[in-house]
Amino acid sequence: MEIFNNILIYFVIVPLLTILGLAFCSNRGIGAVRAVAVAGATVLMALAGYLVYLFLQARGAGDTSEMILCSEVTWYAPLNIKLALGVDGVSVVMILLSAFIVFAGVFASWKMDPLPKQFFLWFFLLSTGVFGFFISIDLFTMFMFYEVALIPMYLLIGVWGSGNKNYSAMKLTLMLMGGSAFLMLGIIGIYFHSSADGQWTMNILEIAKNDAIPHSWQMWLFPLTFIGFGVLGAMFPFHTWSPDGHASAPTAVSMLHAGVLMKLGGYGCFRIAIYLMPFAANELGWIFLTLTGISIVYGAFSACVQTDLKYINAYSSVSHCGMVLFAVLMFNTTAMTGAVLQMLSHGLMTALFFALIGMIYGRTHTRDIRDMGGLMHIMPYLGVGYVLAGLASLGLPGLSGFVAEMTIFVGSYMHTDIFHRVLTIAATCSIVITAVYILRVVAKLLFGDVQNEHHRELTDASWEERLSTATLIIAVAIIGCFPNFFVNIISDSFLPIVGALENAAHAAGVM
Amino acid sequence: MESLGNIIMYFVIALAIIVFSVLTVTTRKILRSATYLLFTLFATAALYFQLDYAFLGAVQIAVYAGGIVVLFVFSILLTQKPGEDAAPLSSHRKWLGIITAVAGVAVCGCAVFSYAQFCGQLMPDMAAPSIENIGKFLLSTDKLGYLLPFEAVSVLLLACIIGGVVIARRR
Amino acid sequence: MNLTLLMYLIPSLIMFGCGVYGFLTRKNMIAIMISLELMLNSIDINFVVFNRYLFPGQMEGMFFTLFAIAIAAAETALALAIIINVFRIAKDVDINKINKLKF
Amino acid sequence: MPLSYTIAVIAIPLIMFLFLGLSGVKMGKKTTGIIGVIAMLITTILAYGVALTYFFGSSEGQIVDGVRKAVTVFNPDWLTFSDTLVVRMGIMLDPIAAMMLIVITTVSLMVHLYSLGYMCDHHGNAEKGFQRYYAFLALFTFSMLGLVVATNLFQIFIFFEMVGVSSYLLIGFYYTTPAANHANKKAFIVTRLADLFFLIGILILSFYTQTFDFFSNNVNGIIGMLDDPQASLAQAGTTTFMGCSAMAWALTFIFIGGAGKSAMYPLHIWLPDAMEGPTPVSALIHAATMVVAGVFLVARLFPMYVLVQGTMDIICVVGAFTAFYAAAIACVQSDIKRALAFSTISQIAFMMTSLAVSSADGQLIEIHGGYGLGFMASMFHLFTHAMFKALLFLCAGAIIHAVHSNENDKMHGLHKYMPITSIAFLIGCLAIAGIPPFAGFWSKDEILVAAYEKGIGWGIWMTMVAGMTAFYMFRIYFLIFHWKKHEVHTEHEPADQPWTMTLPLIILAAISIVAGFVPAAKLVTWDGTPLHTQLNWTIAGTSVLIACIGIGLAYKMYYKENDLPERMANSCRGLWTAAYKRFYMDELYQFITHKVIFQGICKPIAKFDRAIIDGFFNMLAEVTNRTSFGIRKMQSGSIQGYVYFYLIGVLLLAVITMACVLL
Repeated sequence: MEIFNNILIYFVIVPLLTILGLAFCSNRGIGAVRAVAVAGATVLMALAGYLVYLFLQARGAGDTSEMILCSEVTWYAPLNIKLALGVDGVSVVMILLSAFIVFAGVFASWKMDPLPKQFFLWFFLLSTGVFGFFISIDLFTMFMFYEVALIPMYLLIGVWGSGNKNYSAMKLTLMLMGGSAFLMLGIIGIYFHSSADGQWTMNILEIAKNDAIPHSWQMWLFPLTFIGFGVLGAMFPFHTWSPDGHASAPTAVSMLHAGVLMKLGGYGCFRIAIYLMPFAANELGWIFLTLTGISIVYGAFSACVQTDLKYINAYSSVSHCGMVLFAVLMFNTTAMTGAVLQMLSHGLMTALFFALIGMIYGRTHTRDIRDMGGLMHIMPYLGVGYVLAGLASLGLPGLSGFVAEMTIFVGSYMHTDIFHRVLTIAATCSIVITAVYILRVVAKLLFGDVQNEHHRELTDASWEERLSTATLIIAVAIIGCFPNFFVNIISDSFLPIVGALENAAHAAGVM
Repeated sequence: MESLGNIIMYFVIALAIIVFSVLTVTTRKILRSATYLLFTLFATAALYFQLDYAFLGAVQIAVYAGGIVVLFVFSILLTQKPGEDAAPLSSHRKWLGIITAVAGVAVCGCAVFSYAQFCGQLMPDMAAPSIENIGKFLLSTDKLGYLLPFEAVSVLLLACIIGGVVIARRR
Repeated sequence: MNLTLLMYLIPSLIMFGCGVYGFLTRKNMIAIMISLELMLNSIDINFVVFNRYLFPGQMEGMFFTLFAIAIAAAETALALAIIINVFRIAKDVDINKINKLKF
Repeated sequence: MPLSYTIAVIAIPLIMFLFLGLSGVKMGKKTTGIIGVIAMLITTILAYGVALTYFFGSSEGQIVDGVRKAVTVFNPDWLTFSDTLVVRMGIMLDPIAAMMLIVITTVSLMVHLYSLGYMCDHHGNAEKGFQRYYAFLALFTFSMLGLVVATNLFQIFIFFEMVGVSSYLLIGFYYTTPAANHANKKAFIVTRLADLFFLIGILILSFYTQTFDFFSNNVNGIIGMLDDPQASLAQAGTTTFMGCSAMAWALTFIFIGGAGKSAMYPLHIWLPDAMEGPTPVSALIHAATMVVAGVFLVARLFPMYVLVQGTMDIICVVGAFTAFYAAAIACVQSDIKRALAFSTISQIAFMMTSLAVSSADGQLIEIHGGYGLGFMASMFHLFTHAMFKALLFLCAGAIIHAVHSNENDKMHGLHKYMPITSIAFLIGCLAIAGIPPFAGFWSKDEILVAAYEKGIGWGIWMTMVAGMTAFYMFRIYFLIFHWKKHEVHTEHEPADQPWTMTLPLIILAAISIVAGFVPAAKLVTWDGTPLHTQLNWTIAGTSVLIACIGIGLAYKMYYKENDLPERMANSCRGLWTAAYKRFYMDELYQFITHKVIFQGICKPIAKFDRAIIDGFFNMLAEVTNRTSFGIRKMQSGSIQGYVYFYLIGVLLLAVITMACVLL
């Protein structure tokens, strides 16, 4: 088949093959399971790297088409559903991010117990969904992969989680499913207005080109899709699954979920909600902008008083992911580029955070910062990693957080409307609050005296933990030090979207 | 103007239907209930005869009175210890039943009486359908032929036989 | 005095009401089946009566009743088989006590 | 030496940071220290070479029409925001950058060397974390150098953050002690708050200018734009928001950013606490270099500030007040490092004020036939102050290392035991007090001249603060080295420290003596035009006189043990306590952060989140659950129950139908 000549399809095939391989592993020994999982993750990483190379080559060769590596296979002809693949710069970096996190996640769950084989099986199914989502440009396929990514979550948290895991798993799944219910309505609505001549299509590019969704319908479909993805992007007030879900999830799942799955929300928001319904986006953007503005400050304030490490991080994610959606709603290339950078940055550093928290928790068996202290003494490697993650989170130049936040702030402030600019200034306040809660944790957890004498005997990170965290730290530093490499990949991808928005605004102005 | 015999006959049948129906559902002995049902069915058969549907009346007696009631009696004897009465009904259950039934009857009666004009029409004359005709219709495939339902019922009965055997079989 | 359509409908109506009452109030499953038979029977009467009064030359109502009787017989036989089977397992035919599969 | 060597000046510390940070643990402690010192020495030599080349060389178009121009050595793009807004990471040399190169590398080298001795115990064993210490020192040096050579506002912001983090890491070097733990947090958060304003200022400014660069090759930079009336900056001057022009807002915000780093009132509270770090760090970061970043920032944007007189007035008032306020507190502190910290605040405020008094009515004031004397004086003071304040701190470090305490009452009478330190400290005190011919005299005199030109009130005020400076410095000096006979508290007698620590003292003392003769007026001016200064003996004489009065008073009160200080303190106990408690600013902040923000905002928000938002979703689930359980009863499995529902439904339908048909 022709589609197998497209490298993109292998992002779905490789995880599936890994699952197949895992299925043949023996239930007893963990060695084979690890080998297969590492092999799968490494191949994905290599593929992602190759994809970046291909992308740069295509762009370098003057290929300015919106999506590259496009190919499609008809899946269900009566409804014109296709397995349509294609990537632009944003998808490429998101795939790269996912590959990194899957790689780090495999090592972070090296000693997974019980049922390691089943764990990795679901884990790779989750990654299948994530990769599938980023490579598709067909609404139906996207939605399908989105669901594929959601469902394993329930089992991963429910079986391998900790604490109040049944409640959390249920809550997370139900709220995200609620979001996808909105989303499905939105997608169906879009489908039935996808073309003026009745040749309905699910292909995003075609829908955008047709630009046939009536304005009155856009006003309904835009909120539906935006909220649908916004739930996953932890937009206030739909964020409450995030603290509980992350707190209960096992390490690698937290990593993948906060690192990648939440990014599906932001990605979907601009790729579907804004791109396809620019008119409504212009009209209704301010409502969601206010909500996301609240998310940013609200999440940061909430994080200040939490005592559970994972809760702190989850609320911090609310704040940071709020920033993603906030920037996306600013409708200019700079801010949107910032949003993608923030996705990358937040994905990596939250994954790093969760990995470290998992490793600390695995040693101390508590996540309450009041019961810990002076860990820097005992486990210097993890301590330094945590400080680095913290500094990345509060925006130290040279690490990824700074680049992303600054691009967002500068981009947002470039908006000509005074309301947007005032909101931007309000959002910038979060950088101080972020500093407060990050430093509070670092001071309490790592510095100071050892609170619990038993902790003195704990060991520092093992080699696979070092590998897992080092991968992420290096990635964070690379983005922080050489941002222009990523900016160049990303920013052109927003030209069609911003163009659509401007056309819509222009048309509305004319009418 | 009907013949007086017919009218008397009607009243006897109607009275029997009403009385035995009521008794069927009110008696506390289940076997008596079955017996009253049998009388009700006989009265119904009589009604069919009076309406000139002799064949139907015969089927009613044969199948219903002869078959079904016997089945009932058998199963009652199988499941019931002799001399055991049903417990008296709790009053709210009874009244609820009565109210619902009466309400149903009242609504239907209301409907019937509101079309009193229509319902007041007399019985037209009719030649009693001959057995030959019935047989022809039942086995014909023409317009108004009933072969297909007939065969469907045959299959149903077969299924019923098999089902009955399977269900009732002692495992 | 004439035998009008109405006069045939009234006994059938009352019979149906009795069936409803019985169906709703009895606890014995066989008694419930008996009530069911009453209701079926009253419907049969209606078919026949309407056929006789409105379409005297045709036989649809009669045939319908004929089939109804056949189906009723089949249904009763099957139901009774089930009841007996249930009785064998649960040692009871009280409909309120056969609730092992509830929830 | 080619100016492009500046790259090496910046790169070497960065490489040292990475090298020492990553592989330092594998090496011996002393080895890392020595490597660090050698690398810093090379950096210093290169920096001197570059700076001297810049100041005295004439190649590469440095001097145009007798004006020394800024030279952009290299300027690659680092982060592209949009077509016009690009953050570049470059190196630009102009007089103040070149001067800062010298200051930073000199002090840093001294501190590197000094730390070899200071970070060891009395047996010469290096402390735990020695490698980390040197790595952080290198990181800080890199960040600070990057800051001063920045080609654009955003680069300054980036390195502002970097120096903030280095400072955080170094203050918290003794991370197990709670005080250090609190102090670094506080320092970071307060400066971060200020940086927030800085960022907002940048956003506002760049919105109008569409560039971050100061001077740019193709388009006009922020500063280069000033000459061009058509430039969009002019729009920023006319666009008003709440009665002030956008440019005024932006510049005020940027000043607040600088004020946070430079510890201007009311954002000064972090600096005294920052003294919890190792003393050499205080000398490097919290006395000589990082804290003047704010002054540097204002100086960098000086041509813009001149245009906005309102902002200049704010800076002037804040600076003058802070100078006095910090001096007043410094007079009563008992902790030697805290006293020096307040002294630092006061001196930096001097620099700020000096910058701000350069202009009136949106025009630079003409003095001695030149413009911008205040600017020059400020930078000159920055230079001299860095030298003698580093000296003072390093002396304090030597003393602390000898007696193991920061408190005055553990010291007293050390002159006999530590003569070299004593003399070095005395030189530092004379320099800061402004006694000729020590360094402080020359720079402070220029500041006072500028202040008097702005207005007689400013001049008198600043002269008074200068007098206080002399008083509190000599108070410290006398209390430490004289007052009464030293009581030995530790197992050793205090003595002068090893050569690694003494040598920097001697070098810095020498610099403090001669630094005043550096021809700053010729070299460090706001537009590169040399200034012609002459000593105004009226003002200089007055200030020396006042300083001498201050010294005399201190001598009277603190040279020999007596009860005069006690009596004076008792006579105005309330004021004394208030000053000792730093006028309760810390308590105020404590109240605002803990009671208002933590208890008043964060806790309620967290509760709101759990109770209302999460509660709402849980309520949805709960209602669904309960409803399901409720209607489960209807699905009873009882046929008769179903029939009831069915019948009721049928009857209702029938009744409705009949009602419709019949009525």
